[in-house]
Amino acid sequence: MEELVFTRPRYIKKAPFHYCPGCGHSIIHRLVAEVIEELGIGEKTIGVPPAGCAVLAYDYFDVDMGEAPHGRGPALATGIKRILPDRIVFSYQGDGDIAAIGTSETIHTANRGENITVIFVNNNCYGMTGGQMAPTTLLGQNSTTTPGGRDENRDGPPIDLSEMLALVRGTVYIERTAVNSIRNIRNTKKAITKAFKAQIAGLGFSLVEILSPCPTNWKMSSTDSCRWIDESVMQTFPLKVIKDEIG
Amino acid sequence: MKKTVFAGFGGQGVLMMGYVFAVAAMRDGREVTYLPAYGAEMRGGTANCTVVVSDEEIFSPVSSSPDFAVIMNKPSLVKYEGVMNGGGTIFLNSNHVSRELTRDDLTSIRIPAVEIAKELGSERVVNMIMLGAFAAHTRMTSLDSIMNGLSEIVKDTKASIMKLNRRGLDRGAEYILKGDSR
Amino acid sequence: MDKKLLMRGSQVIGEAAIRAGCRFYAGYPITPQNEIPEFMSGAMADLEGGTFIQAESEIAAINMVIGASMAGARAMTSSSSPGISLKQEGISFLAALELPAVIVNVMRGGPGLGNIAPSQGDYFQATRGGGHGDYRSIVLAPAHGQELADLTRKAFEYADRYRTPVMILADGMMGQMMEPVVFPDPINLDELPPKPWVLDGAQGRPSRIIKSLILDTVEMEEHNWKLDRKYKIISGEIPHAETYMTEDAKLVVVAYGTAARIARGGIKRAREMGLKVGLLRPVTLWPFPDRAIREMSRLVKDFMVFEMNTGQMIDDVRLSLEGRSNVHFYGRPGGIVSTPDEIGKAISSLYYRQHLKED
Amino acid sequence: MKPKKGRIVIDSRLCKGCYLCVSVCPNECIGISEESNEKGYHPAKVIGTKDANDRACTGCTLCAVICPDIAIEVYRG
Repeated sequence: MEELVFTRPRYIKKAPFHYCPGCGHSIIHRLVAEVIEELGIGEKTIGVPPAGCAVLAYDYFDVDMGEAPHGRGPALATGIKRILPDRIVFSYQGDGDIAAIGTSETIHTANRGENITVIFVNNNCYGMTGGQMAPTTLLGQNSTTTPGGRDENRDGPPIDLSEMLALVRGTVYIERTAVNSIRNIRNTKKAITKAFKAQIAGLGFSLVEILSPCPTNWKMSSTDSCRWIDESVMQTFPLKVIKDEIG
Repeated sequence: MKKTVFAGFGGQGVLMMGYVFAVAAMRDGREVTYLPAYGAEMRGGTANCTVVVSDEEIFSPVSSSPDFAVIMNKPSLVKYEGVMNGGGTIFLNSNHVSRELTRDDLTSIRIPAVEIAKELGSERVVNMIMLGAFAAHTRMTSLDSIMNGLSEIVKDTKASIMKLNRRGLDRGAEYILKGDSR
Repeated sequence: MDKKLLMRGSQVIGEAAIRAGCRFYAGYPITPQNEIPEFMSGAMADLEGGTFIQAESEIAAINMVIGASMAGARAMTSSSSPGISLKQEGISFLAALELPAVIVNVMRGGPGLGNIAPSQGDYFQATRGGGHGDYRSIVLAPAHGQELADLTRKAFEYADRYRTPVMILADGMMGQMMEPVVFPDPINLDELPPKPWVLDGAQGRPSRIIKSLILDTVEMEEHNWKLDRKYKIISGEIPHAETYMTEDAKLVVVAYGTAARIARGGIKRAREMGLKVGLLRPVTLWPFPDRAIREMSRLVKDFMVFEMNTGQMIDDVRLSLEGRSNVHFYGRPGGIVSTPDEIGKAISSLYYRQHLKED
Repeated sequence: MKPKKGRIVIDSRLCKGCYLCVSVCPNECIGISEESNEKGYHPAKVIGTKDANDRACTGCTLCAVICPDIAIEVYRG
């Protein structure tokens, strides 16, 4: 008997993704949806999408979704979670959302130890607005606002937000992963599972930073983008468990 | 309608005096407003509040030209003497304010409240002594009403402290009624 | 009904909110409204299912309120002028997302950091939406302690009924002053109508989305028209103004909030001088009680707008009157609270200047 | 041990032609279609068959795991 071993997860709607070819967002969407399905929390999960390319995440996730203004996802998620503490609440945020405009909300939500999970998608650029510099753009990396490459003196260095958050007492689990290879995708799913489990157990703030390709704004092919994450992005943002107090 | 300013430095129980008086007057069935100084006005250790008591609707709770002032220290006298309503009365804590008024259209009533408080064994009742004198002179409310107001505000206070407050009020009132203050 | 209490305005708002079923408060300290978060921190701690958060910013606070509202709670935040400017993005989102919430603005002097004295400089910001986009907020303007309690109750009712943000516009004096107040009985949260739109997990129902991004121009237009239809309904149902001695008035003062209570004093003095003067006090600033003013213009040819600013509500008075009557202005914009005498003088001076005594 | 037998179905309407699947298939079973789909991409297509041993799909799911568009379903057995 032939068996269906891979198909669209239950909590991703049938709609085709609007993302560019080779974009990591939809891989990450799928992984989050798979974890929600496997943990059996689809009927009590509320997601908070960001501004940016993933603003339309509510068109794909088949769970309750509530839009947040740019950068305010953690604050909004705090409001939801405090009213409904037995539900599972995650915010989905890009690098600009979490590490530039929403830095304050992120740090303070983490510091309060809000029992939510943050999916932090780091693609080293502002995707939706057309490839401007992000707080995580690499030194020397071209963007539409760093002609000639990001310059440390002019633009500052890329910010290690996840490492910063690890210093905050309210965080229990922070890991940086990537979706540029089969192995990294599998590890990312494990990390997301761990982060949601931490929330289910009521332990506190969990976050998975995911290095994700943006072939369009990087002006590379999909396969080159995946390679570039290995060769360049990981030099600045190494994959690792940054904090694990789950035990 | 009568406006009263209570003024002094922080810790003298100035705001409490006004608050207790306002609650007492409200329970007497009068219209009242109580407006404390707030924010930057409260920096530098000064404290003041304005209580308006009336039989009619009160339009403004602000202390423009008060009829009465209960003054606990010298800077407060400087601040309020000039703005008093003509014919107004200033109650002075004479242990802290020694100088005479500069306006001759105002009446001053001097109460050695710190001295009296020491006789009672606690300087904490200085404000109650002043309030007792104020109430006895103005007759805007009774000492009983003030005690009721006080017990409404400070709910969990020990009976001994309430007794001390009552003695403070009584001594302040006595001081006025015996006519020692002129 | 409870007995009469002497209570600070800020705390009156807090207590009234709790009694109106508010179970979520987030805010950031700013004078002159710090007593609201202080009060709410204690009150929520005493309540089962009550949440208080001292947010890291005004921006975070309003977004926490958005989240709590999405999750179905009666939610409130409060601030003062500069902080309200920071909340405007969130208020625009509340309007667009059609979420109920109550926002308290205890106004202070401005622009910029300004001062903390009573002022009415945020009238435009409040009644014109204040944030980006084509929306309105309901704006209620209490003028005394009892009304702080009553209008706070109303604010939560309107917010739920119309699924829209409601602002309570008070000022430093309203916030700090103590006045007698009798609170209405607490509502029973279980008796509120269900909210069939909340995000509480898609159990046994299709998943829901609450969003304001509408890229399709036709849909965006329809959404804006839909909001507009709602605003028209609100404009028909809730405008409210109070009048005082207007029956035979030749001059009517238009003032709201603290300015209105002072104006009453001025009018009383003018009446004692034999001048036929009355007051029209808008209680809802948006929707503006334009009909009440327009109807008055049949008998009254002179209106004097008194505001604690350089002239903002006067625009709405003029729009309401559509040129039918003369509109005059008296204002104090720096936090100086006029005395009733001062207003009485301004009234009588205008009265004689317009030759109203001679008729 | 008998090699596993698998089969994939690529939904050419969903495919945007990033070809990550092509890059990860261990048995070179996936190629690029000559025809373009309605979006204008040349979708990935299955070029291996069960019969051709050198290009046998084992149902390993690697292509599906990396596909950003969930355009691939995998059957095994």
